[in-house]
Amino acid sequence: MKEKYELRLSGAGGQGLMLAGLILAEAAGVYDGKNVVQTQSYGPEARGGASKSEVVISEGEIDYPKVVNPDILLALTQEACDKYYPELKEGGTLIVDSFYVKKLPPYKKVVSVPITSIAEKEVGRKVVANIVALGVITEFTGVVSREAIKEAVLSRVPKGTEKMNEKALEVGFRIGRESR
Amino acid sequence: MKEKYELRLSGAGGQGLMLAGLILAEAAGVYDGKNVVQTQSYGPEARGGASKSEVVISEGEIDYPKVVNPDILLALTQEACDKYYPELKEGGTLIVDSFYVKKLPPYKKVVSVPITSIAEKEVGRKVVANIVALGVITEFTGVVSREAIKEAVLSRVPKGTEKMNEKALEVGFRIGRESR
Amino acid sequence: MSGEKVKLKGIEWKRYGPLLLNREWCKGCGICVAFCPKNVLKIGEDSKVFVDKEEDCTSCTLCELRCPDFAILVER
Amino acid sequence: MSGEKVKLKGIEWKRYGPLLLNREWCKGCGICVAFCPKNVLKIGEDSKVFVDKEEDCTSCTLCELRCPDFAILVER
Amino acid sequence: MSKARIMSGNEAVVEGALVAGVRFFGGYPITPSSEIAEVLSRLLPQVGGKFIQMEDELSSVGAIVGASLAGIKSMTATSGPGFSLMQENMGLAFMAEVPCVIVDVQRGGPSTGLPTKVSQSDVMQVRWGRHGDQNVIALVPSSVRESFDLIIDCVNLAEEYRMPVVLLLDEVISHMREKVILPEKDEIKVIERKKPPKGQEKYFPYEITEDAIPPMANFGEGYRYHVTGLTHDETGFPTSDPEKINQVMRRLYQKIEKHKEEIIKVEEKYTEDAEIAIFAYGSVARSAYSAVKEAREKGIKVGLMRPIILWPFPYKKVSDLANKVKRIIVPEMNMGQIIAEVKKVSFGKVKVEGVNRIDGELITPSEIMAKIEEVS
Amino acid sequence: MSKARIMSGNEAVVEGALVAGVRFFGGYPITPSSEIAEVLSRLLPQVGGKFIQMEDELSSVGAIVGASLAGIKSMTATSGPGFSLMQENMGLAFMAEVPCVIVDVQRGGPSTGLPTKVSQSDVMQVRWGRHGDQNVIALVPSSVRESFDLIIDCVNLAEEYRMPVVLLLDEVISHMREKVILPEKDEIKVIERKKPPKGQEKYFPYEITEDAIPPMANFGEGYRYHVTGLTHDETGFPTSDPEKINQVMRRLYQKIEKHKEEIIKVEEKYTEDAEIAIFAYGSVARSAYSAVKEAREKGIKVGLMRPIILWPFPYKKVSDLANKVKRIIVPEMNMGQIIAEVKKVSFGKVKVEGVNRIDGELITPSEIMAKIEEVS
Amino acid sequence: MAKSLEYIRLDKFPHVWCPGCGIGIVMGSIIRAVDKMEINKNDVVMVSGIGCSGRMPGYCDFNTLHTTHGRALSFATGIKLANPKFKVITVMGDGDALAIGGNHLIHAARRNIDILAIIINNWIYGMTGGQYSPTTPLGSFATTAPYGQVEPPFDVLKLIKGSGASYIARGTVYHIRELDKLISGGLQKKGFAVVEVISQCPTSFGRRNKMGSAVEMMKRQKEETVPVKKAEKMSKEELKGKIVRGLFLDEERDEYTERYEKLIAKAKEVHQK
Amino acid sequence: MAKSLEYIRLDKFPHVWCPGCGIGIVMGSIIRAVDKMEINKNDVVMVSGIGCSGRMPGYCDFNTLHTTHGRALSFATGIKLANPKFKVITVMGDGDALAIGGNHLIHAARRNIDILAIIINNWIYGMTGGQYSPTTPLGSFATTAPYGQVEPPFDVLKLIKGSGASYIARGTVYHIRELDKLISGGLQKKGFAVVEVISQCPTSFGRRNKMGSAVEMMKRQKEETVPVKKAEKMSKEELKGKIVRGLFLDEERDEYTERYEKLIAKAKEVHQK
Ligand SMILES: Cc1ncc(C[n+]2csc(CCOP(=O)(O)OP(=O)(O)O)c2C)c(N)n1
Ligand SMILES: Cc1ncc(C[n+]2csc(CCOP(=O)(O)OP(=O)(O)O)c2C)c(N)n1
Ligand code: SF4
Ligand code: SF4
Ligand code: SF4
Ligand code: SF4
Ligand code: SF4
Ligand code: SF4
Ligand SMILES: [Mg+2]
Ligand SMILES: [Mg+2]
Repeated sequence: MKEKYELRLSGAGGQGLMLAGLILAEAAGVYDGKNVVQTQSYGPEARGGASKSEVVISEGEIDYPKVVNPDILLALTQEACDKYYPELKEGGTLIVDSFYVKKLPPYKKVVSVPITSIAEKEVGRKVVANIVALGVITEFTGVVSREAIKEAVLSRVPKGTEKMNEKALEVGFRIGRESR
Repeated sequence: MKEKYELRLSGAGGQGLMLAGLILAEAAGVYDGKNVVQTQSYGPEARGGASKSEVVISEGEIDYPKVVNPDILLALTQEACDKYYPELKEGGTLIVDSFYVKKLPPYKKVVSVPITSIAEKEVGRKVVANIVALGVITEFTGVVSREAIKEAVLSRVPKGTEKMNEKALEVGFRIGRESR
Repeated sequence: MSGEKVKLKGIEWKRYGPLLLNREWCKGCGICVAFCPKNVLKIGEDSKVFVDKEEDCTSCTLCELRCPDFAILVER
Repeated sequence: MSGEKVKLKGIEWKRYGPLLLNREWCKGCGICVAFCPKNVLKIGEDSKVFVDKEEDCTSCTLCELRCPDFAILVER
Repeated sequence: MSKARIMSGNEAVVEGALVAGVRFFGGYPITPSSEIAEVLSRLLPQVGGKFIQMEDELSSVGAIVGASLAGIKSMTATSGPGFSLMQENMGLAFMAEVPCVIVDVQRGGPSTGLPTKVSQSDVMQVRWGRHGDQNVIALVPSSVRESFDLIIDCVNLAEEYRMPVVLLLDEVISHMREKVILPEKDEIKVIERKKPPKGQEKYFPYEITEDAIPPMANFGEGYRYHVTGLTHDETGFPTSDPEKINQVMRRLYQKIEKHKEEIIKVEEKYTEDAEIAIFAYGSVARSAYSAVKEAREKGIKVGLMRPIILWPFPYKKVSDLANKVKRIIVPEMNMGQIIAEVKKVSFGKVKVEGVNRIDGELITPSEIMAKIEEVS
Repeated sequence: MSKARIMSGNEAVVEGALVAGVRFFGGYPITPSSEIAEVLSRLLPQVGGKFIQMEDELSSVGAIVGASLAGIKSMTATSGPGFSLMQENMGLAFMAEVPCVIVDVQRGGPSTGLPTKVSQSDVMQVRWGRHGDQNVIALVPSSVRESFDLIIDCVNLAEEYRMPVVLLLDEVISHMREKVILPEKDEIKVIERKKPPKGQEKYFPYEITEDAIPPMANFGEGYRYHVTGLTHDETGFPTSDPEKINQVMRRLYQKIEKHKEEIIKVEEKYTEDAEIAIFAYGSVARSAYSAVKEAREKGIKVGLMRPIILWPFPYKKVSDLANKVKRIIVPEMNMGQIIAEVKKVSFGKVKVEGVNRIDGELITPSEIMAKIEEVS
Repeated sequence: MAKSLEYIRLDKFPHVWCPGCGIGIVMGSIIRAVDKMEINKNDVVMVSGIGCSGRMPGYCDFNTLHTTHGRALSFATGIKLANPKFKVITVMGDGDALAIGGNHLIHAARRNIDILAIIINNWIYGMTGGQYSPTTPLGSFATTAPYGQVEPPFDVLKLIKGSGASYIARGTVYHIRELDKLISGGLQKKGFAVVEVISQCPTSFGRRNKMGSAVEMMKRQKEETVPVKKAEKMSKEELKGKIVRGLFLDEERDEYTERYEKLIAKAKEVHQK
Repeated sequence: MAKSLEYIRLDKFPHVWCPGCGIGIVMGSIIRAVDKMEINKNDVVMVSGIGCSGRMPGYCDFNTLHTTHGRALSFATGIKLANPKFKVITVMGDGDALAIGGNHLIHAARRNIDILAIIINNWIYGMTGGQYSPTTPLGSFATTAPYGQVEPPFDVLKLIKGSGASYIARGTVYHIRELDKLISGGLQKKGFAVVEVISQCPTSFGRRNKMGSAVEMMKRQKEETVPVKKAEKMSKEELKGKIVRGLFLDEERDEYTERYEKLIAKAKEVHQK
């Protein structure tokens, strides 16, 4: 694994990207023992959903906390994909939810999976799309370990929803594997 | 006459010293055509009577506006006399209201006249003591002309009280002359 | 001529009987749907309003009055 | 023993029957004088309160209660 | 011909404001500024103007900004505690570029401090009292007559540069009565805000103009524009586009940077051959001038530089001065605020020393004289 | 052993405040500080502390000063607009010498500005935002962990010096989540206010002590003293005697002057042999450090000086730095505020240049790198 | 009724408010009131403070002013007094009007200055993400009331009644025709007029208090309010948990700027003498 | 009754107030109320803002705090909430409490926090020399109302009633025994208690309005007020120009710091789980 990974999770407010970013950070920082910084952007004042959450994972110190050119870009909406794709690092990985992202950029390293519809079909709830996405990222990129992401998910999701989220993660792992 | 005169009118709040200072300034500045600056001190915030009013009269420019060592000190109360007498310029003139100031400092150039009681007796109102005092100062020191002080008094006192104040001034002139 | 495009003040609307919809502005809150006395409106797959039973509309304007997004106009 | 000096809390007062005056504190507003039901008090030449008719005082304490300067105490 | 009058600094402010066209005052009383409000409450309605005593200082600035947007020249007056409360809405006036004048009559601080006594301890607050970056204009008179002149300048500058402008009085100048002869109306230049031509199709209230000062339409004149304290683009509508913000915000700053040299104003006395210079403002400049004259009589070559406009600060002029003289003395009635600005541009050139008082008393000529003798 | 946690700067402030003994929070929500209030509203009552959302920022400071006088360590948190409103009561806290902590999370200004974006444009306001002279203490963390450490320092300094102390966060640090391992409680030093011995006959709350910090009794402990924002003597009662005012006011100023060297704190990296120095604080220091490392890799001798305590300003250290290096670069997210302080003591020695952004975005390492390459 | 579009800054649409937020409904109602009175748009000034509701002026084609948090009425007072020809409307949130801005509200009411003040009461600080406001009901949850609110809320209309004002009303966005009448009445009133509008904030209040969607929240407005006429006939018991809506006060009182015009006349007279 | 002296900082006497000023009379009444309740002086905190009335704490031998103009109640709120054992009394002028400080007053009332708030209403800004205040009667003169006041005054008690509070009363310094009862009742009340005291300011108000001496002004207090009981039986006509005095409200409501203690108990419970 590289010394440093920069990830950007993007989409619309309400898709749970902030939580996903936090879980990813926790997985890398607390459970995998790496250094990690997570940032996000906000709308006017604090209200409304942020549109992106960024995570930098590194073996060494992390100074500048923001992501300029992500190694991994997750785009859950077409708008996010169009907006952020140009900033993807050369050779970086683009992961899109094909349920929302219909127009793919002309790029080789795209992982296009119908994350939201899979979440709905296989787990029964659209809202766990963010967790499915975490599974995909983990499995496909290896930025965090499977154990770490699982622990992080379980410790952050609301009590009573652990089962469902674990399932979502597993589904994500599977698709991630399949898309490799 | 000297080039520059510094006067301090002191006493208690309510004795009309602010008005007296203003009239003196107007007499010297507007009617006698000299340069003049008038300052005063206030109690806590603006309320209540100030305890001193200072006037600097000069043929030339007046820079520093305050009075450090007055040429002429008017003291209408014992407290004011005790407090300010030590600052009197050498050779300066101390004018006290003997109605209130019983303990005189050991000093030659003291003009001690019962200003307040004369005001009451001869003009019929204690409140014009300040105008009587102006008369005394004018006549005794010549810092302003008689005509100037008269015009200034008449233009500043409330309508309807001109007669009374003119009389007070005249009384002041007389005592001033007598004390010379 | 359901769904006919109409320009109003430079903005594009679609006409359904007395109703004009601006689906660009609609945020799919469902208020118009819930409080239409005649159940004329529905929320579509894309989470935006559409006119389901144009013919039932009485032009009461309640949907216009309550739409927070100015996305419905009712012609009378 | 009218006018006898009394020390209370280190402050000097003068006693007139039931009344204790602190003329240092009195500002001569005349409130006590005006509202004493028995006309016991007066304002002196020096514009401060004095006890004029000590014997008429009923110790009603109204003067103490209304003096803004805490310059009168009434002993009961 | 105008005749001589005896007038206080506060009264002179009132007279000047009226001449400059101020027709709205919203304020909250506070010593030592209250006379400004009091006299205006009497005089404004006589000329059809409006006076309102607001519920506090925050709303006072709100009211004058509102009045100004409605097209009426407006002002308020306060002292330290009130000035502290005005900072937030002053920031809005900067951001929204609304002309208005704030008079701060300085008294002893911090906090309630010394309400009836003099100080000069708000001079840095004027510059930095608000969150966010702003470039400010503040004028500081040394006499009653100058209070009259400078309030007119304040109103003019506010209108010209579309921004709040501060008149920094101190208690001595505000309460001192001096003989003055005021100029006739026709001798006085009054500036009106630059307006967009009528009937333009589009009006951009925050346009990037050559001079960095966009024309300003008044409310009700037909251009129905939007005013906000949020970062906005040239149309006035909120934006969070970094590029646009950068443009508009830098223009806001440039407004003064660009015109600095025209704005800055200092008075110099005996500086040509001076070996010691005194840098003094407000009432202290009077004591300083007195000391200078005394020193000259004693043969000591002392000069005085007196900023009439304190902000933007005359760095260039002070720097030139520092090249000429051997010492600079900065007497001020605070713990040493402006001295730091003087030092900024005289560092390494000359020694700069302060004479400071914070006890509510005006620095005397002899205190300054003592310092002169000490260093000469 | 404490374990690693992922935590935001705002959360770290909360954790640190609780460890330092803060048991009272009075505040008014404002982005980007609101999480501090939100988390404290949950955690304070769990440890018997009190949280109150006041009606505005003016009363927030009022409430925490009151609570502190009652003997409870207290704090508030806000951002620019709220901070502007806090100035007057902050002045009272200075004057009355009441310990308390104010967290200002900086966002884009002026006015409402850019509520959710970063800036560093309140750094001069902290120093000069109030009327009257005051000497201030302000701390400026660069990481989540440091936010934890410095809020504790703030509380300690407030108690030690009997004054309000400001923690200056910026939006990036406040919202950024980082991995931290917090120290154990017994590793943390917590300072309590110095109290007068019990049963003293007389207690002078504003005594002129050797260290310039008089002991402070809490209300209710038997010394029934008077607290006022008016100038007062050592007993605490108002005075307008110039001599007494002078004594007490100068002591107030000396409190920090005297202890400056103990208070000041900077971090230096690679400055020993540096030819170019970067002076940066807060989140920008992170970008700067990144640029320094990159430059070093390219063989350019660059070093970083990072003030941890911004006020009192480390003039001496900067002056020493200016003697060593050839250039100083001051990147900051404002129009150039702290650069002026750096220039004050490096004038004539080295050229000092800024890298400035005011568009709500964090300055990037490459922007700083570009400047380094430009000047090297 | 395409007429509303004439009052909207179309290029700013769609607006920033969340799906289902009631603020847009209030905006429609205000626009219809202006339209009904046939006031020239150039003579209308709309002023707001900071908050979600504070964004309304940006969308309305009047002279518009978005001020600082809580201070809308002080700017409005300056505008109205400086030029009484303006029809001035202020739009404020509950936090804006009643927390930080409470003082300006009671003073504007006291002065009885001719301003229409709309208070959009969504029981919460919407913009900043859901902290409690001075109207948040006892026991409700907010980000700063994680154990349920313990501060009693204001009864807004009582507060205003205690301060002055000529016209006081309360409506809901659900009762939209009634709201139109109340707002239009307030706009026509010469004097200080307050209309409190109960509006849903599904994002910052509804969600945390498990109130369901915007639609559910509007249904509550229907169920939990009673018209003032009906309320008069109800017992205290019956009124428990109910909010009374309708017109509470409509009085003729001297208006402030008119009084001030008289003062000017007097001053000019004195001056001429 | 030399007992009052035990509560006074004797070395600060004579005080700064003008001859005949009513503030000193109010101070006496407060002291008697404290004495009557036998509260330990160490447990009393007296807080004021800025104004003539704001000088009172300097003369009282309690824990005393002289804050900024208008903000007394916010400091008092911090003190009381931080340590509810304190008996907190705030003393404010009409400008202090109702102009600049109006917001804190209505919010303290809303919270119903256990503080006794004394508002010394002399109809004017005394300290700053006589500018009008939000209680200055219509038509009265003030330095900033040279043509007579045109802003209607607050009815202080209505305003407070509209905000909350448990105890509301109005007295005058003339009716001193009644005032003692009202203040003592307020001090005993658990909850927010307001006593408005009508007091003369001969210097800044009386003189300008040709009301004569302090004595004359106190006579007016007698003539121009009616007790609340009597007022109930009077017609509107008869009440014109009269001020009603007495006890207006005395209610049992949950007090704020007590509610907060319950919140703490709940939070601790949650925490332990
Ligand atoms: C001086 C100041 N303090 C705090 C804020 C932060 N702030 C912005 S909006 C707001 C409250 C919003 O609530 P409300 O007024 O009810 O409006 P809503 O968003 O609910 O419509 C707050 C506290 C600010 N902008 N300015
Ligand atoms: C922020 C601020 N604004 C204004 C003042 C000036 N000021 C001091 S006291 C006062 C009003 C006094 O009136 P009131 O509150 O009625 O008290 P009174 O003197 O009549 O007892 C004012 C305006 C101040 N000290 N601080
Ligand atoms: S009410 Fe408006 S925004 Fe909501 S669903 Fe209907 S049309 Fe769309
Ligand atoms: S106009 Fe009335 S009936 Fe027609 S769709 Fe709208 S609400 Fe339904
Ligand atoms: S009431 Fe008090 S101050 Fe007034 S005259 Fe009587 S004793 Fe003196
Ligand atoms: S106690 Fe009563 S009777 Fe005696 S002097 Fe006083 S007021 Fe008069
Ligand atoms: S946060 Fe609430 S009030 Fe704000 S726009 Fe969203 S729903 Fe409306
Ligand atoms: S000015 Fe008025 S309120 Fe102030 S002390 Fe004098 S009489 Fe009392
Ligand atoms: Mg709200
Ligand atoms: Mg008063």
